[in-house]
Amino acid sequence: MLTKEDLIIVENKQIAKDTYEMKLTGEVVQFMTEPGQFLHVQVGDGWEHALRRPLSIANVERDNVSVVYKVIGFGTEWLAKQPEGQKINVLAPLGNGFPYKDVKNQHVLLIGGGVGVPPLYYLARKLKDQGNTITTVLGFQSKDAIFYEEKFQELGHCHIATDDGSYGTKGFVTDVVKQNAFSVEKYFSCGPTPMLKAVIQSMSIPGYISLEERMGCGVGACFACVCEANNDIDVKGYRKICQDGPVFSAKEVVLS
Amino acid sequence: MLTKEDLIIVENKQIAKDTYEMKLTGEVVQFMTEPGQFLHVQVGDGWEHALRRPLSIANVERDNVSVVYKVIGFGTEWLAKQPEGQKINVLAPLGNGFPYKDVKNQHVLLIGGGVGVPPLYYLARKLKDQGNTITTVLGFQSKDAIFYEEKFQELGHCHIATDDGSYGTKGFVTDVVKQNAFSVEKYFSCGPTPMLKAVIQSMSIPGYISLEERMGCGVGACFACVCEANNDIDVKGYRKICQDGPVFSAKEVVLS
Amino acid sequence: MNLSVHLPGLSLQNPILPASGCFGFGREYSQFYDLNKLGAITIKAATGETRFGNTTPRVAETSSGMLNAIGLQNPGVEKIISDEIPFLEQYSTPILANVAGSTEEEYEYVAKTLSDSGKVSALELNISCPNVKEGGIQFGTDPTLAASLTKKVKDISDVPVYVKLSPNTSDIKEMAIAVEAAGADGLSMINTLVGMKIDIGTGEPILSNHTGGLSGPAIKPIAIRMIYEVSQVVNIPIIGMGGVTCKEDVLEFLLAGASAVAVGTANFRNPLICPELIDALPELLDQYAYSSIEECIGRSWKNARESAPFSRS
Amino acid sequence: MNLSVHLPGLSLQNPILPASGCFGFGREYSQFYDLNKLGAITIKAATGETRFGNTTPRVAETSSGMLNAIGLQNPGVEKIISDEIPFLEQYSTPILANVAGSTEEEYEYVAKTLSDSGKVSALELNISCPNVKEGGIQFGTDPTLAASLTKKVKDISDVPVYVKLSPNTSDIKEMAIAVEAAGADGLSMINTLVGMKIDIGTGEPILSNHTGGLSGPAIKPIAIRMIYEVSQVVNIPIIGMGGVTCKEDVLEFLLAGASAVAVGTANFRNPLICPELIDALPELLDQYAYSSIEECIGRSWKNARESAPFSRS
Ligand SMILES: Cc1cc2nc3c(=O)[nH]c(=O)nc-3n(C[C@H](O)[C@H](O)[C@H](O)COP(=O)(O)OP(=O)(O)OC[C@H]3O[C@@H](n4cnc5c(N)ncnc54)[C@H](O)[C@@H]3O)c2cc1C
Ligand SMILES: Cc1cc2nc3c(=O)[nH]c(=O)nc-3n(C[C@H](O)[C@H](O)[C@H](O)COP(=O)(O)OP(=O)(O)OC[C@H]3O[C@@H](n4cnc5c(N)ncnc54)[C@H](O)[C@@H]3O)c2cc1C
Ligand SMILES: Cc1cc2nc3c(=O)[nH]c(=O)nc-3n(C[C@H](O)[C@H](O)[C@H](O)COP(=O)(O)O)c2cc1C
Ligand SMILES: Cc1cc2nc3c(=O)[nH]c(=O)nc-3n(C[C@H](O)[C@H](O)[C@H](O)COP(=O)(O)O)c2cc1C
Ligand code: FES
Ligand code: FES
Repeated sequence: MLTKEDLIIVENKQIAKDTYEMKLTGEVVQFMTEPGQFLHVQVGDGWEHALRRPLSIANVERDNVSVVYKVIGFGTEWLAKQPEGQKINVLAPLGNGFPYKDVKNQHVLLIGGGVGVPPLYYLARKLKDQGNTITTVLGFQSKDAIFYEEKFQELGHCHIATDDGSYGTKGFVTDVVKQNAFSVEKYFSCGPTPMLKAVIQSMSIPGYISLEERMGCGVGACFACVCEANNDIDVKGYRKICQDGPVFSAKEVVLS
Repeated sequence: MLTKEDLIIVENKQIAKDTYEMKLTGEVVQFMTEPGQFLHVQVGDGWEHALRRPLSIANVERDNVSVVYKVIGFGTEWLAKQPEGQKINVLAPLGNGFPYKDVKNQHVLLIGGGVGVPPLYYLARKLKDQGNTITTVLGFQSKDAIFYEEKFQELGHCHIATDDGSYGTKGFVTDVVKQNAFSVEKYFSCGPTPMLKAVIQSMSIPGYISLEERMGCGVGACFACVCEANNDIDVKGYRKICQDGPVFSAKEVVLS
Repeated sequence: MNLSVHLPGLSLQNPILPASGCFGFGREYSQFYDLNKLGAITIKAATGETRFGNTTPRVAETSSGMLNAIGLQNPGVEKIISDEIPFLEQYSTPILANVAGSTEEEYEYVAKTLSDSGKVSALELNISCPNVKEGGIQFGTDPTLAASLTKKVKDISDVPVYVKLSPNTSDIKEMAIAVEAAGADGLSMINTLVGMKIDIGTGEPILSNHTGGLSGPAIKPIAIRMIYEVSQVVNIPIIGMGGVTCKEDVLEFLLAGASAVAVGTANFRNPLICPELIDALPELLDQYAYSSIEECIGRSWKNARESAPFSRS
Repeated sequence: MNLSVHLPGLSLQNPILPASGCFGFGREYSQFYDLNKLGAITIKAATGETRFGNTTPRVAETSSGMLNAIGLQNPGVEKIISDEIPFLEQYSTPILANVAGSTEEEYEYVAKTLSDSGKVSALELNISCPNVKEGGIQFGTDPTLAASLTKKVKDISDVPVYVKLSPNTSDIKEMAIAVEAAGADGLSMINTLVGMKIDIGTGEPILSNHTGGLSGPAIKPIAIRMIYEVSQVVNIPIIGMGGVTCKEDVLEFLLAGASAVAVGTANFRNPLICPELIDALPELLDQYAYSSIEECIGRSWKNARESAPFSRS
């Protein structure tokens, strides 16, 4: 089902500071059933920008897939400028998503930071459909960077932390987690590596994390995007984030 | 008056096989008074295509400059795709044009081949304004490549030659010139180098030719676009086509 | 149109193959198309033992190119033979196995193990990897070392040996002549040029290895020049690579003097690039009035031999 | 923000200068802006006698770059001093004069004539031109020849001498160390990489010289890597160049280890690039919390000296 396809932009709008939501439509969208999977997006014309950009699936509704991206450099700037109707070439769906299928009627915690938030939304919807109770903790730099708060509210409790205290709890997502002592059975997390490290340390229940790394191929062929595997459970020594991940059990990998 | 400016596309349409006419408007157009001068046109986004493309001024009417270009490679293909309203960055006006100012009330011959035809049109208009009688001989590969015939007809006699005989005289512009023994006092020519060579050989009256060469800077700084000077008249040894030309007296340069 | 090319050990139905390190061991891209389409498959470098490679980040983007510092991560030659190559045996496509090492002994061991396995059609001696501290590039910039290594590997290998040359040298002709004299059956060129990108935010190199190998269209003019020079001074065939992204590039490499053309970085952007190039070649050759691949090879200098600035003598 | 940089013979009000061969002798670009804006001006290579250079075509476009094979066309050192430099004397901008030749004697003659003229602030010894049959690149790939030439030119020159290094070498550190030991006051790097482009229509190289020098953004990663390596093993300043097109590039070159930054190819696309970069620098430095040019120089390795893979010892 790995496909290379020109998707068509249905909507592309700013939803927070430097942050855009793009809705795309095309044949391959029907196969985007796994939250945590990603699209590998071609940016620019010609070959000046040779590498694709990985972006997580934030939601799927009917024939539309949403991605939420923060403008960082050339590729995301270029994306932000593309008009409705424009074609965007993607490889999709890539990687292995969050293992949500067996999670039913539980209380789960979703912990997201910045542009790690998007994949958790699609996950939250899937988990909700399976009768789970959902609590979400989202961290942003400041109030103007916040997005998707209401969307998460609709699915359960949503706590917000901001680095500067301009909204919600001042501090990190882990501060919120500590203060609230949620009685949850499982957690799912996505965000910057320092956040993931702190999350893993602070949690004693089973959890799944989604990792980021600079990528070449996005499909497992180039060995660009590896991370260290936990040697206690596996001697293979590494995982490819694009192919074996981006989602891993918190115990499976060692963050550096 | 050398300017770098974003001109705006007013019109961009196909006028013959692989051949387009683009009208552009902007401040610098008012300084484009010399037929034979050219624009150095930036193509593509980003830096994948680092060099500008030289295109001759084909006409100036009010605030609009026209260029006529044949689709050859990336740059001209890109130009052909640009929509009305799009900005095109140019350096202009570059080079020295045809010395027409002192040509008054004479009978002059214009000889053009392929995309060497465009600059002759603006020249023809200027010469006509000064009371000259104009005869034009234009060479094209075949009937479907012909453009601007009526426009030249409006200014005087216009003879057409096609390589394959699909229109007008079968053969080269020099064949037309030989067959007609025009009684002219001066000639102006632009076209592929082999044509220019044949033209120079067949003419005994004073003439001016416009040359082409691959360019870097377009302004005389890089020495990319030189041609050999006729050593009988100058020991400097070379001319820069972008800066000293592209128009030269037929006696001034040696074509290779 | 007959696209076949016959090289030592490699009977190619067409001149297109993926370049080493850009195609894993074939599994991933087999999800996109039938690998039987390819002229051959070059697999990721094998070393004697498992290697974990460099720490990440391992790639960075540059203008019309990319840097990589994978550092020869691979499961080791034995696991490659037991776990990876069997997957490729379902295809009839010849396998070109990339051989790396830190010492002559390691190269010899890897080469012998691969050759003895009977599962690969030819070896590609990687003496040009810029991303490892030992081996790799030293062998690739010293003609004497390169020749000695080539000879040793030839001695223990039953399959033909292609030597993959480094462009990070002032005279690649000298290297080519040295390894030809030492018995190389063919050449692969070019590997990546050593480059760096600095993150102006952190002030430090993006790659954790600091430097990495530059590949992609940016290096194509260098590859074409080197193949043009080398093909005129050796009598062994060249597998050309470096920045191929379109059918015109393939023809340019053939005209320069390559007998087959490998595609690296472009796979990442377009996983279907190899079959697309193969499908496009017949019409392209036709358009330029070539009736076989053979006819194109080295045409740029065969036409104008007298004026060629390089010659063996 | 103080943008000034003080290098041997060159007191620069800002670190931006055009690169040799891409700015003629200044006249053309003076039509676009006041040359007093520039940190310095590097003029086109001078040789002993008038040179006509190579036949055309002399340039070709490549991905994110271009090839040139001008072949050192210039009116000769005497005419340059009598006809070209006087134009530049109306500006207070220091002149860096690029010196070329086929023989040691020619280099010495040109250097002495320029130095004696009293009209140039420093010399840039071009031992790296890939586009001429004699001189140029041989001196640039052999450390012994390069050192000997540097010494001779130093002996007869009253102004500081910068040596312009070629990237077409396997170990540019060795070259840099050799010319430093021979007395060079500074380095310029990098010159162009040798490349080629073939016209698939005619089947022949586009440049009439066949090969040409590759410049532009394509080569930037190589330039950055070489400056990063060399700046750690020499104690003389580096004028960095190779593919600069934007203010971020300027900062990247400084961080890599350059003390000033020259702009070549980008002038052709944007004649106003130099003043635009100069105007943009203060805000950029501010944004990244640098308070002077000095602070940026070599920051990429000064931060992390211990882990730097290259060091003199
Ligand atoms: C599996 C995965 C999912 C992601 N999902 C999202 C998402 O949903 N929303 C979002 O905003 N961002 C996401 N990212 C990060 C996103 O890929 C980068 O922000 C983006 O590639 C930056 O591209 P650029 O051209 O704007 O920046 P540039 O800095 O110009 O990019 C240059 C190169 O570096 C790479 N790069 C730069 N930053 C990163 C990064 N943080 N991670 C990986 N590669 C990087 C680019 O892909 C490109 O190859 C994800 C990353 C991964 C690995
Ligand atoms: C002074 C002058 C005036 C010109 N006027 C016209 C005109 O009015 N109409 C028109 O159709 N063409 C004109 N040309 C030719 C035109 O510049 C080329 O056809 C055009 O540059 C091709 O660009 P491309 O990107 O489509 O082709 P590509 O082959 O992709 O171009 C690659 C590089 O080669 C250069 N190049 C390729 N062919 C030529 C050529 N014949 N002359 C110069 N450079 C070339 C390009 O500028 C570019 O740098 C003129 C050339 C010159 C020198
Ligand atoms: C991510 C990556 C990994 C590579 N690994 C290897 C390798 O293991 N062995 C090898 O000989 N070359 C390796 N190469 C070099 C390529 O095989 C090829 O020579 C080079 O990339 C130039 O071709 P390209 O521009 O088409 O990518 C690698 C290149 C890349 C980009
Ligand atoms: C057209 C052209 C002519 C050049 N002429 C010279 C020269 O005469 N002397 C010299 O030392 N370098 C010369 N160079 C090299 C440049 O000075 C510079 O080192 C190189 O182009 C890399 O910088 P860039 O990528 O910014 O162009 C020339 C480069 C170009 C493109
Ligand atoms: S990006 Fe190539 S293996 Fe993950
Ligand atoms: S194009 Fe640079 S001198 Fe003419």
